Amino acid sequence: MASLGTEVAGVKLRNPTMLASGFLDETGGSMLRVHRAGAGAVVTKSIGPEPRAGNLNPTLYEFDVGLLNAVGIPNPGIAAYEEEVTYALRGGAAVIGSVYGRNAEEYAAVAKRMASYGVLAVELNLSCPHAKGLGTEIAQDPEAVEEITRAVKKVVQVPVISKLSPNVADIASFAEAAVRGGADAVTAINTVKAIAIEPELRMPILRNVYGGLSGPAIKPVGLRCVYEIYERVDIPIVGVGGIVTGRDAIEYLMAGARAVQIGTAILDRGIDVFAKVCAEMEAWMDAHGYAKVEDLVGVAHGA
Amino acid sequence: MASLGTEVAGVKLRNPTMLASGFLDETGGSMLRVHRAGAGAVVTKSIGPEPRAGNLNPTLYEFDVGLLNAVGIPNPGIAAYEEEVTYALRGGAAVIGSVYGRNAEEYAAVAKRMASYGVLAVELNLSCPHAKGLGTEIAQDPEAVEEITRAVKKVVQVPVISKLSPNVADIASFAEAAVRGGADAVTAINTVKAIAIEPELRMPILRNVYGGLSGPAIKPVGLRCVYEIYERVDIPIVGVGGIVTGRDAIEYLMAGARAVQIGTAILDRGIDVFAKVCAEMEAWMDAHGYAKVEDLVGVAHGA
Amino acid sequence: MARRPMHIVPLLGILDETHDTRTYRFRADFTAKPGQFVMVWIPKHDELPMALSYLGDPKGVTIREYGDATEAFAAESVKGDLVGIRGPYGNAFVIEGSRALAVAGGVGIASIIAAVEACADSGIEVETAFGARTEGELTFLDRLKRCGPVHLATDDGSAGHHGFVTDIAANLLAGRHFDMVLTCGPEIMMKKVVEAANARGIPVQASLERYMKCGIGICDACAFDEYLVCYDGPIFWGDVLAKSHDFGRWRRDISGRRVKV
Amino acid sequence: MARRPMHIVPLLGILDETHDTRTYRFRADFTAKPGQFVMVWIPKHDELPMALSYLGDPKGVTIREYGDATEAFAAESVKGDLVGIRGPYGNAFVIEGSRALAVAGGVGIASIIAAVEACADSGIEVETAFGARTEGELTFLDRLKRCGPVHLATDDGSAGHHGFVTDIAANLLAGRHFDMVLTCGPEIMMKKVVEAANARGIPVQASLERYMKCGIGICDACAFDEYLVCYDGPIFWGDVLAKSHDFGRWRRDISGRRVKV
Ligand SMILES: Cc1cc2nc3c(=O)[nH]c(=O)nc-3n(C[C@H](O)[C@H](O)[C@H](O)COP(=O)(O)OP(=O)(O)OC[C@H]3O[C@@H](n4cnc5c(N)ncnc54)[C@H](O)[C@@H]3O)c2cc1C
Ligand SMILES: Cc1cc2nc3c(=O)[nH]c(=O)nc-3n(C[C@H](O)[C@H](O)[C@H](O)COP(=O)(O)OP(=O)(O)OC[C@H]3O[C@@H](n4cnc5c(N)ncnc54)[C@H](O)[C@@H]3O)c2cc1C
Ligand SMILES: Cc1cc2nc3c(=O)[nH]c(=O)nc-3n(C[C@H](O)[C@H](O)[C@H](O)COP(=O)(O)O)c2cc1C
Ligand SMILES: Cc1cc2nc3c(=O)[nH]c(=O)nc-3n(C[C@H](O)[C@H](O)[C@H](O)COP(=O)(O)O)c2cc1C
Ligand code: FES
Ligand code: FES
Repeated sequence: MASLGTEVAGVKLRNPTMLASGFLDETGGSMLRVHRAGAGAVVTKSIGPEPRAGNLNPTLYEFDVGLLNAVGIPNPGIAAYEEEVTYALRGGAAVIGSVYGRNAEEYAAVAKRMASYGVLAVELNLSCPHAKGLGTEIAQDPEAVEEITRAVKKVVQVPVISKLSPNVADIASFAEAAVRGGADAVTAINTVKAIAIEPELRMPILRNVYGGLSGPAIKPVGLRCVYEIYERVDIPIVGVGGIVTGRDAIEYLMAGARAVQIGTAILDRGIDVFAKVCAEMEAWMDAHGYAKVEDLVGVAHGA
Repeated sequence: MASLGTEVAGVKLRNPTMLASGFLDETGGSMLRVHRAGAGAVVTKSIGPEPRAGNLNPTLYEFDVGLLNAVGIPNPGIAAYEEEVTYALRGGAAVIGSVYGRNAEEYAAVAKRMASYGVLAVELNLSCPHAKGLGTEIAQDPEAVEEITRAVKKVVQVPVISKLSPNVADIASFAEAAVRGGADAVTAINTVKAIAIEPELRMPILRNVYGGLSGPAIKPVGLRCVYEIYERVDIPIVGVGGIVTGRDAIEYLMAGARAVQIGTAILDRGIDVFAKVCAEMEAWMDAHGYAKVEDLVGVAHGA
Repeated sequence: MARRPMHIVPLLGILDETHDTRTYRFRADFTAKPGQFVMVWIPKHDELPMALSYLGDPKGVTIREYGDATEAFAAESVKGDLVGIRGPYGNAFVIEGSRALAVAGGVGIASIIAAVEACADSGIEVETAFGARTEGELTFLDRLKRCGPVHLATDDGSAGHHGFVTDIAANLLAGRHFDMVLTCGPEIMMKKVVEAANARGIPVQASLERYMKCGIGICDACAFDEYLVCYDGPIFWGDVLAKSHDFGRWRRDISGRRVKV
Repeated sequence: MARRPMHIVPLLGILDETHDTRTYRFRADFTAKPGQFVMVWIPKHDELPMALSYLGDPKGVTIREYGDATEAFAAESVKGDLVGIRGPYGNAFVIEGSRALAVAGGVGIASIIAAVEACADSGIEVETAFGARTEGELTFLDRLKRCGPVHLATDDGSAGHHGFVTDIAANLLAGRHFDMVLTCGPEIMMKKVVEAANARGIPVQASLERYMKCGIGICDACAFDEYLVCYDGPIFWGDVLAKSHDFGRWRRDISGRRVKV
């Protein structure tokens, strides 16, 4: 039987599937539920210094090929969020805390507080394409990525994972910036900037006009980003974008990821998508003679 | 009955659907066939100064959500291509000549010769993400876009359309660069950089590893690019990316395009996708009280 | 992906139910069960979860002017206007037993009316206890009366019992044997109804309301204990609610903060 | 999108047919008709169009060492190796009439063998004229003979008629009445066969080869007149070929330039 255990920057995971930030992770109860459904770790909703309402509805639209969203990072703020993290941790969940801010100081302050709640690692959401005045600029400036990562590294002991945007010309150069800033790992990718238009109503569907595309449509893009980053940096990569099946997860590992995150697939496969993906990975690894996750990481680069 | 006639930078089109560059346009015979199948115009394969073999197979992979390709711009070179253009023009096709080069001089030389064959306009492929040493760098440098557009404008009389890549942080700034260079219109988008991995074989499927994603997966991205560009420049926009139905085309028009291009949808709907899309547009416009294409252009920006 | 399409539909008719509540009818090609809801996109304003008050053809939602979006909708919308409808989402009232009591408060009637009709259609004897602030807010009375006895309560005594609908419900439960209770209305009201039914060992189903963004179980906006109201609910059974930490006590505001119900 | 999946399959067996031609068997879950082709991905080398020489289970392709990819494949591949197969693509030989003549040259037999068997299976009397450079290159003789008379030709006279298969074909067509001709082989050969059949007014189908990239009718690599060999072909009727500008004259090289066949 293949073993699914993996490790990302020193964080040991029972399996390589994590809940992606922004899905069922605004509350401790839901995070615990996802943990029980089999996720190797749960990444929290991205939390900022203050409570944030996010955008007005419509904030979501389902395409055949994926999901468009512009929820706008609603979150209760880092202070109120303590009880959610604590609830999930007490229940036994492996929690990674996702944070954002307007600048390096805010990132550092929120990350520090998040770390103090006992999370295993912090993930820096450097990449939200739809929250005005937040991620967009940061995601598109390698120096900001470096500076923020460095500022956070200074104030937390747990590993720091920089999450990158695909809405740039060369994502690997952002991974390099994260490495310079001291990141212990990178996560790729966040959503791809997109819109939907309703012809009958002659208007964009999202209240925010612009949103981020996730789900199957972006899998080939996410895979490409992980593959590119793996060629350029040596720190571990967490792959995310359109993973629905165990086979998708294995493709990400072969492209260079040591763990994966799953979000949109919850829609199609339910909350136990984590257990399902793990079972599929295990079966595939057994059938193809892979004993452990590490044996898959980056092997597509061999050819 | 709604009228489908439209005009892009002075080029009159019987309908707003064009064949996208790279599909059934390496030979005059095929271009004529697409013309007969109803396309308002056919854009040629991107033609360079010399013959080019392109990449070795596999150069194509079909996903559920779209098509991945890295054909690598095979083309017979501008000299040999004369007979193809001539054949299509003699048959009555409205031909737009797509060209590429290694630098501004090459673009200008090829475009000049292409124009001399009698094409209605030239489209500059500034954006191929998979041909090594070609589009990638050009597509990601606004100054190169400006310079190339300017160099071509100097030597041709027909309208010049700059085709842009979505693999950048801010596509509208590239449209602005094209405007500075004197472009008469812009086309958006080319394919989105992506890969596919075959787990059984532990390797990327494309021989070139990296390819470009087209088809339904990229429609929300292409729509977004057209919408963004429309907010920032005043020249006409040709929309392309994942258009399969008349409704898709109408969404692009509402986002700001004056015409659209169709490529990958040929796979699902056959070569007469052009006539089908036109019929669907007409029916929709009739049902919703739009008399002409112009009445749709950009209306999603009203809200 | 399993796509649940957005239906863009014209409003076929708008009916004033009370001074601040209207029913909007539309046609959309899906079938829904009593208690299920849809997300209603009011273009330029908001997208809100609404119970289906009419399940047949045409379908309908009954909306109370409550805040910015619903007020604007009431003020601006006319017959023929387009709205976006996606759904149906969530679970449904389980229609079973032989004698059911429906307890509704205010616009909660919109969620429960289809269930009352479904009871009557399945041969279940059904009585309704319905409370509102004042007589003018009691709506759907014809539809209710066609299904079985209706007991009214108003805060101001302008119709029926002068007082809370929970008083009537308690009396009815004490007076005769019901084997199913359905309820929808203000959460405090539902809490009392659930406690009363639980105390007598009668199965009870309550339809909850929470702020929603996605409606499809991914965004966590509607979290309730370890449940999601949009996905596991909106209807929860009495035994679950009895053990609930949040029911009648806590909801989440738009930023996800825990606040008093 | 209508997805035609890529099948990754192990080679079940590799059989030497001649000194430079091998048959590779594999299982893949699709059904194909005589004359259809698949795109065979030879990992690390190339992806090439190949006729299905076995349509049943297991399927098979018969590949001649021709250039870099096919030579490397022959040299390196062993039983159990994985290849990628997508298809089947293109049209098929129309199996009809009562007396058919199949004319094959070299590895063209790989495309026609299944058609000959299909004729025999449908009760059509079928004869085959088959030519190659030398005796050792004549393959599938058992399968052919099981279907009907087989007439051989070799360039060096090592077996059958010493000379071209087109000579035999001409004789056969002159000697008795056929109502269908099928052909696959070098284009110059096919041109003669098509002309001979056209001259006698016998319907004739020829399977063409062109350089292919996509195999699915979008890239224009396989353009032929205003047709696409991968999409409209690979099999074309004699009347189309008679009017063709390209047949027997022009093909496209890998960059799309028109070059002599
Ligand atoms: C499953 C379900 C069914 C519902 N059915 C009906 C119905 O049939 N008829 C009816 O009138 N109302 C119904 N509601 C309530 C309705 O969705 C809105 O909450 C209410 O109409 C708010 O209107 P507003 O946006 O104008 O108010 P706002 O100005 O936005 O806010 C007023 C208050 O309403 C609440 N609210 C706002 N938006 C939402 C939201 N998306 N979800 C939940 N609460 C929100 C907030 O707590 C806010 O404080 C239902 C809610 C749910 C969850
Ligand atoms: C519909 C169809 C069915 C075919 N069936 C068979 C078959 O059953 N058995 C068989 O041995 N061969 C078949 N071929 C030919 C085969 O696809 C290759 O052309 C040939 O094997 C080239 O091998 P190579 O890559 O080793 O040669 P290369 O070194 O690549 O080139 C040698 C020559 O082969 C031609 N060629 C190369 N690649 C292709 C390609 N993708 N498509 C067409 N021509 C190409 C070129 O003209 C080139 O000059 C078929 C071709 C087609 C179009
Ligand atoms: C509704 C929604 C909310 C999201 N919120 C966040 C967030 O707060 N922080 C973040 O880093 N990513 C967020 N994301 C991006 C996801 O974490 C993930 O990168 C993306 O959805 C791609 O993965 P998927 O295809 O598996 O969904 C969100 C995505 C969606 C669809
Ligand atoms: C096989 C293939 C070849 C292409 N070749 C070119 C090309 O030569 N020049 C170019 O500008 N775009 C090329 N493109 C991009 C298309 O013109 C178009 O921008 C893209 O496919 C998106 O449109 P679609 O989704 O309708 O296919 C190619 C695309 C494909 C799939
Ligand atoms: S509204 Fe998003 S999870 Fe319920
Ligand atoms: S091989 Fe691409 S069109 Fe035929």
